[in-house]
Amino acid sequence: MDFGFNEEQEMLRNSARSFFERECPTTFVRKMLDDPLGYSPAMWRKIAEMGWTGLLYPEKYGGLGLGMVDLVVVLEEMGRALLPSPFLSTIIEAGSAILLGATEAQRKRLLPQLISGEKTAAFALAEPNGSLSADGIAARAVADRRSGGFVIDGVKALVQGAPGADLLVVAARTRAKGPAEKAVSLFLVDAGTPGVTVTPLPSVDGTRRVGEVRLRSVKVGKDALLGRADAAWPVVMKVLDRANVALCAEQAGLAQICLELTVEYAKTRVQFGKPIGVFQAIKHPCAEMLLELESSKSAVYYAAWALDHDPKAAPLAVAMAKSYAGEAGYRIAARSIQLHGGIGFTWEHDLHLYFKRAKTTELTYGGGTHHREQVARAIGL
Amino acid sequence: MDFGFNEEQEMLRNSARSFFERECPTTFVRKMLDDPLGYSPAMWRKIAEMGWTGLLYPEKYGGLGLGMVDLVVVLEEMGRALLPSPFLSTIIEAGSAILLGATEAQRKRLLPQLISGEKTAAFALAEPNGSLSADGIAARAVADRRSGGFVIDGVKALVQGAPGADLLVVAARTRAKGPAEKAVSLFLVDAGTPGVTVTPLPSVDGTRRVGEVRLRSVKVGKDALLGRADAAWPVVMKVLDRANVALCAEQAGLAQICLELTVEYAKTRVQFGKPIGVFQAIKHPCAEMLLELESSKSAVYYAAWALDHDPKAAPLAVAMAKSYAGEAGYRIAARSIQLHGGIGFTWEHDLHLYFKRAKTTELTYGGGTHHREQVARAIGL
Amino acid sequence: MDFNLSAQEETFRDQLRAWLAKNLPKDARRLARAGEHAQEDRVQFLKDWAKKVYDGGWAGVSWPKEYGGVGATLMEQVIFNEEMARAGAPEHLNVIGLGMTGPTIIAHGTEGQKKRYLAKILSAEEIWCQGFSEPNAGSDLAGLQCRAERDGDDFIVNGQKVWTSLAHIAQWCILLVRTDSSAAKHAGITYLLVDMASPGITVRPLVQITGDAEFNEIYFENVRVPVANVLGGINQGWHVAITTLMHERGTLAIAVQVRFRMLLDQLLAKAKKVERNGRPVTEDPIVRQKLAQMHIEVELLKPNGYRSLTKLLKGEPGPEGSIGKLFWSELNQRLEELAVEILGPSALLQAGSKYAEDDGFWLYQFLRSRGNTIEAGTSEIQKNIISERVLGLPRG
Amino acid sequence: MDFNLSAQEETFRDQLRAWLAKNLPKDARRLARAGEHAQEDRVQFLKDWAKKVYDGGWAGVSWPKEYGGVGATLMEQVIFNEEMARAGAPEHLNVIGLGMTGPTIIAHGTEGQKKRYLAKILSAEEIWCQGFSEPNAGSDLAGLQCRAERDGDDFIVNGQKVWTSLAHIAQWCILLVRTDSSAAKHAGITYLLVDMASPGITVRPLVQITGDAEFNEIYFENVRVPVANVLGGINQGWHVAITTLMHERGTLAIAVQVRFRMLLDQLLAKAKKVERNGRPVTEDPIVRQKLAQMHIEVELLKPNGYRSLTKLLKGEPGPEGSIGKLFWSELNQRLEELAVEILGPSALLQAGSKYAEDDGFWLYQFLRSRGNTIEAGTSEIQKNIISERVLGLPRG
Repeated sequence: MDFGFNEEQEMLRNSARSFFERECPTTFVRKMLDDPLGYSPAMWRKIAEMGWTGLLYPEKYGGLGLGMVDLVVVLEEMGRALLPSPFLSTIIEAGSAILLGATEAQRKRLLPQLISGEKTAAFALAEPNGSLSADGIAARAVADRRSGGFVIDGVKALVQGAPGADLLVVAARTRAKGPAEKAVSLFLVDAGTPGVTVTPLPSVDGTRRVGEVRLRSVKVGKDALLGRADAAWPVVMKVLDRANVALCAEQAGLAQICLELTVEYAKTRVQFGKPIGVFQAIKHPCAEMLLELESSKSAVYYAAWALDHDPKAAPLAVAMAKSYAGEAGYRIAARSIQLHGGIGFTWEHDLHLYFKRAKTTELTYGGGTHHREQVARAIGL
Repeated sequence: MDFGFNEEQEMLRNSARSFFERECPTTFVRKMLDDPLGYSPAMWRKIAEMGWTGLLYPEKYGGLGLGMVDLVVVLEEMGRALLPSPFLSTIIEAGSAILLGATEAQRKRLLPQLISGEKTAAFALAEPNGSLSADGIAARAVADRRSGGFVIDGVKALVQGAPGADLLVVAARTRAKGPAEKAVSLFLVDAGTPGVTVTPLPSVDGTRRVGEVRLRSVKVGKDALLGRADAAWPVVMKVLDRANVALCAEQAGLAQICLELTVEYAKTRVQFGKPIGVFQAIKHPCAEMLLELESSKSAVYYAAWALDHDPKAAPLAVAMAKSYAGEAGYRIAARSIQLHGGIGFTWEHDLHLYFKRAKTTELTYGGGTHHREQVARAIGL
Repeated sequence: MDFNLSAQEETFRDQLRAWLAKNLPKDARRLARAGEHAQEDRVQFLKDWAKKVYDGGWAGVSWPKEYGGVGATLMEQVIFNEEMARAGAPEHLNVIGLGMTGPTIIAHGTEGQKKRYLAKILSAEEIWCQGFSEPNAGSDLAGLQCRAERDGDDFIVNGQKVWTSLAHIAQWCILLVRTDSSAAKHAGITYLLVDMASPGITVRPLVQITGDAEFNEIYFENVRVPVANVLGGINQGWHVAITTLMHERGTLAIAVQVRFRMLLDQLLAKAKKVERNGRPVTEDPIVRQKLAQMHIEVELLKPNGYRSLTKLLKGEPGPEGSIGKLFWSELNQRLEELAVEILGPSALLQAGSKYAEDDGFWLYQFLRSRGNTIEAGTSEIQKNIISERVLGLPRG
Repeated sequence: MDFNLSAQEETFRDQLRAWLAKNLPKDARRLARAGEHAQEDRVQFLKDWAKKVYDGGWAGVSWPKEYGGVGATLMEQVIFNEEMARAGAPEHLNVIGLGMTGPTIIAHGTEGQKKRYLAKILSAEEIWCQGFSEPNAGSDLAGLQCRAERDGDDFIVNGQKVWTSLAHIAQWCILLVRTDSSAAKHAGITYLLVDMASPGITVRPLVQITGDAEFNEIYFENVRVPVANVLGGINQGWHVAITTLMHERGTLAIAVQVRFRMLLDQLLAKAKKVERNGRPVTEDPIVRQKLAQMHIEVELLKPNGYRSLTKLLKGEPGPEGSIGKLFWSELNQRLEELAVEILGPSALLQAGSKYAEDDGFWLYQFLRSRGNTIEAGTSEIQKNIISERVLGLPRG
């Protein structure tokens, strides 16, 4: 047994930390808030050059062939830096869908494009009803006898990274009858295909953009079907597991910097003739925040390890991590504002950026209640 | 509008406070823990002489004709004193059942006996299934054609004040079909009737005794039927409302003394060269306890007032009070132990007595979750 | 104990309701909302409305008649606040004048000051702002450094204040300054009434987490304030300021309950329309528990407030107001968090975005509520006050 | 990062399991439970069991071989603790000797002391108790007043200690005394190894909320302790005591997770049999949420403990142990409260009462758990330690 990161992983953390400190200070993040795309394509290319986009992917697709545990290290730093980027949508979601569900030919064609930063992608799953179950997929794809391809109709809402994405991986029902879990397929749809409309949905967290994707009689070819027909739901579940672990890892990194900023402020801010850090009203919440932060990390590391090494245990581990770290990260960000007092409530101070991203992360792909119910099921209740 | 107690009520509080300080110090309460009956009949007579047993009852039955708001004042003091007595079972429960459900002849016969302290009584409602709804009543009473009376069979568990009670008010199904709410009757059963067995159930709270009541082919006369047949459930609900308000009022009094003891201890206990009350780790919980205590009182006073003056609003007000004050009182008692440190965890210190009664009160006649669901229904959810 | 209105109180309420039915503009809620339209139009609307209330004879319910008030009971003042909130009437623009300056002048002002300032507060002719907090004197308010030096019949003020709402539209400011730096911290403070048109005052808006600029920083550079504008005596300012703070936490907090009641009703109505997994979210036992708990706490604000009011009726508001402030500010955060939880991720979409819930209303409330436990004394400070001044625990 | 056992660790575990299958008495759990039968029989059983473990070569897994230990890794020590708990093996009777005295002697003892005491701790030939807390030195441990005066080659000890578990059966006591009252609070303390058979020692049991007497008070009246029994140097006791406390909060806490896992499994199994309103209570979404949350937190204890263990593997246990202590003690209170909530009022019936749940087991756990956040350093003290010694916030 070994519960620490190895030397390579520590080096990875150091290089990510210094890269983002240099390339992505909060002044840069704030600039991106007003950017129509929401991130810098130039920086995205640099990130790809660092190799992080390919960490998770086999070498034959241009990746490094490492695992989620390694990636968690980088993701924590991305959360800490509030990085605006298509990493979640392109690399974690769309990329994983392709890796886990596509044919070898599709993988060979598409993964190198995503890993190299040449193309960005989004995973168009959830719909306006907000459901995360297969029943919730109302979009449908009908086989087009003439072309041998498909015609897709539907609306996807709150799609991560949709604005500006080149490629959309779209979930749609391909069988009208039978259990929904055996009736969903994934399709590769170029964002420029006629009938596809992407509308940005401005959200409180400006560091990660979401959008609506409308598909109106969108005609795609036979090769747009990702992997086998009707068999995509298990792939979707695995993609969501990865996305949730990625979100939690970012959340842990974000929570860590919130706590660090708070401790630092408490050491220097003087009231009543003393640094406020001497007061138990400040001290004790900080101790509780550390407890929750450390527990969040434990949950995330175990979930990432399970994704790599114990697939059967993974869904439960992910549900545990998301419910715990999702909520804890939000609480830590909220308490950081409280402990900063008035200054923490200003636009000028960075805390509100962490706070807004933390709440968004908590609710993305299921909040605490949803995931605790998954835990209850998994433990046989 | 007026949100304070009037002068008479303040006098009532003062006289109750000094009576219990004199007659019921915790040394006396501890003695009663080892007493087989659990309370002192001599003191019970004194309480009756003070008039408190009759506060709630019309003068024609030997009472004072006052209301729940007046009684709350005395109940808070009883909780503060951890009074071991049959007040809840005899006066609040059985007495109210008779007042609200019996025929005038029954009232005239029985209420003076209870109010004077001559007889004690218990309200045998709940059964081993723990249900608080009419469906949960499995005990049944069958009309006995020969005698014109009834034969009762059933088991009642956790009956307040059953050990030692002279009279039992027993809820039983009198119709096999139809909605349970229209099939329950109450019966007046002498505890000495053949077939009745009362077994004490020693509980963590030794200051209020509960017992099991078994009825095996218990034959009672026609006049044992309390009021009208099949019509008792609405009476039961009202009795429970009164019982819950009484429990909450006691809980508020109990919580108040816990907070007072804690504040007093914090002023005198010295650690690190200072009274521990200077530390925010002590101060801030005390402030939160006060907030919860004051809110508990608000909830209890309003519920008591509603029982007296606004019967339609009463069930919601009672559910609010029980869920809030029940839980808050327990939390306050638990935090008092924590803030006392080691000494608060000893048998020698009185805090554990409050703690045990507070938890018992919280769970008696429905805990917080049960009553919040009643609130949800009452507000149209 | 009587939770019903007395006959006199009922008459008062009915007359007010009748007046409101006739005089409250139909689109008041929209016109009063921040961000909806030009700031100046909104301010003008609120000024006009305040004037209308004054002319109608409803301003300053519990203030003495001789200074323009109604001269009614404090209980009627509370009924007034409740009814105004319930009717959806806009908050009085002069919230600081009404809730803080006025009561403090009534308690500590000279006859001349009462005559000069009180009526114009009620008519909203003169809007007030509050210059108490400083960048380095937040929770430690008495540590303030903004200083005033005597120069003949004037004080000359230099320094900075922060978190002053309404400063950009106010004519007057209640200002705490240090007039004796050699004295103990609490002993060298003076309470000034400052004309915001005085040369040397600069107001800079302060944008907060919501993106709005509700608050301001004020800079004072050699600002002359006549000694006659001292309220309650030179170097007596701390004692006077306590009156202001108690009123802020006590009287003002009472109207708050109605607003939360209305907000919760809005959430309950909204929740009934939300579906999750094809069923109304209000059928979910977990959501039911949480909404029921909210209902309980929102309802308890009322008897809680009333019960401390009973003490208020006997004189000055005391430190008990801190209990109410602590309760409602923490409660509002939980309420807004629950709204976001029930509505789901779409509650995080901004006003103007497709799928945004009630056009970002809940998002705004959620963000704004984070300030509640900081402004007007943080929760930590309230707990200090409650434990020291109500419970009598020793100071650190 | 690898949450699986290595090959060596697996071998160690399998060998231990095989040994336990052969050697653990079938009725160990019953025999070890307090209150079930005569105190002496229980102690004898636990002594015999400890001796059996020692003779089997399993005692002191991570202790050096030359002092009677196994000389294995700390990780194997953890596996040992886990497996013993999982098998339902009784806790080692010499819990203080093993968890506190031993590691402290290994860190600070002379060679002679190591040879004299360590093996007999492992074999449970000599049981230890801990004399740290005093009536007026609880959270403020360094404020202790029990004093020792030098008299030739002895110290003469006078004073009182409290909360000493096992004092009534212990042969030895680790005792903190004040040897220099003129020195600063932390500087005048000495750490003594005291023979409990010394004349002048009186032990008085201390009954707690559960009705059991787990703890004792000890009175010292002119008790002679040889200077040779000083551990770590005269007036160096505070530094030595820190080692003991860190071990108490660090190493000991790791075994705790398995016990909570087993307790939660017991609750889950029990809950499945409970009906409310005619339906299994585990179908209630509210109960499901709460049980799931418990599962999560109990599971997190493990990687949390392991991750601080990673630091432990690199040397002495640090203040991080306070995080684990804070977590499990608060968690256990919530767990027991949940058990009582799920089981309902019958959970409050005493052992022996009809309808009592599992014969009062949950009631006992519920009451006992209140002590968890007080003993071995209150939660408040743990938060001080975490904020000051882990996060580096300034002392008050």
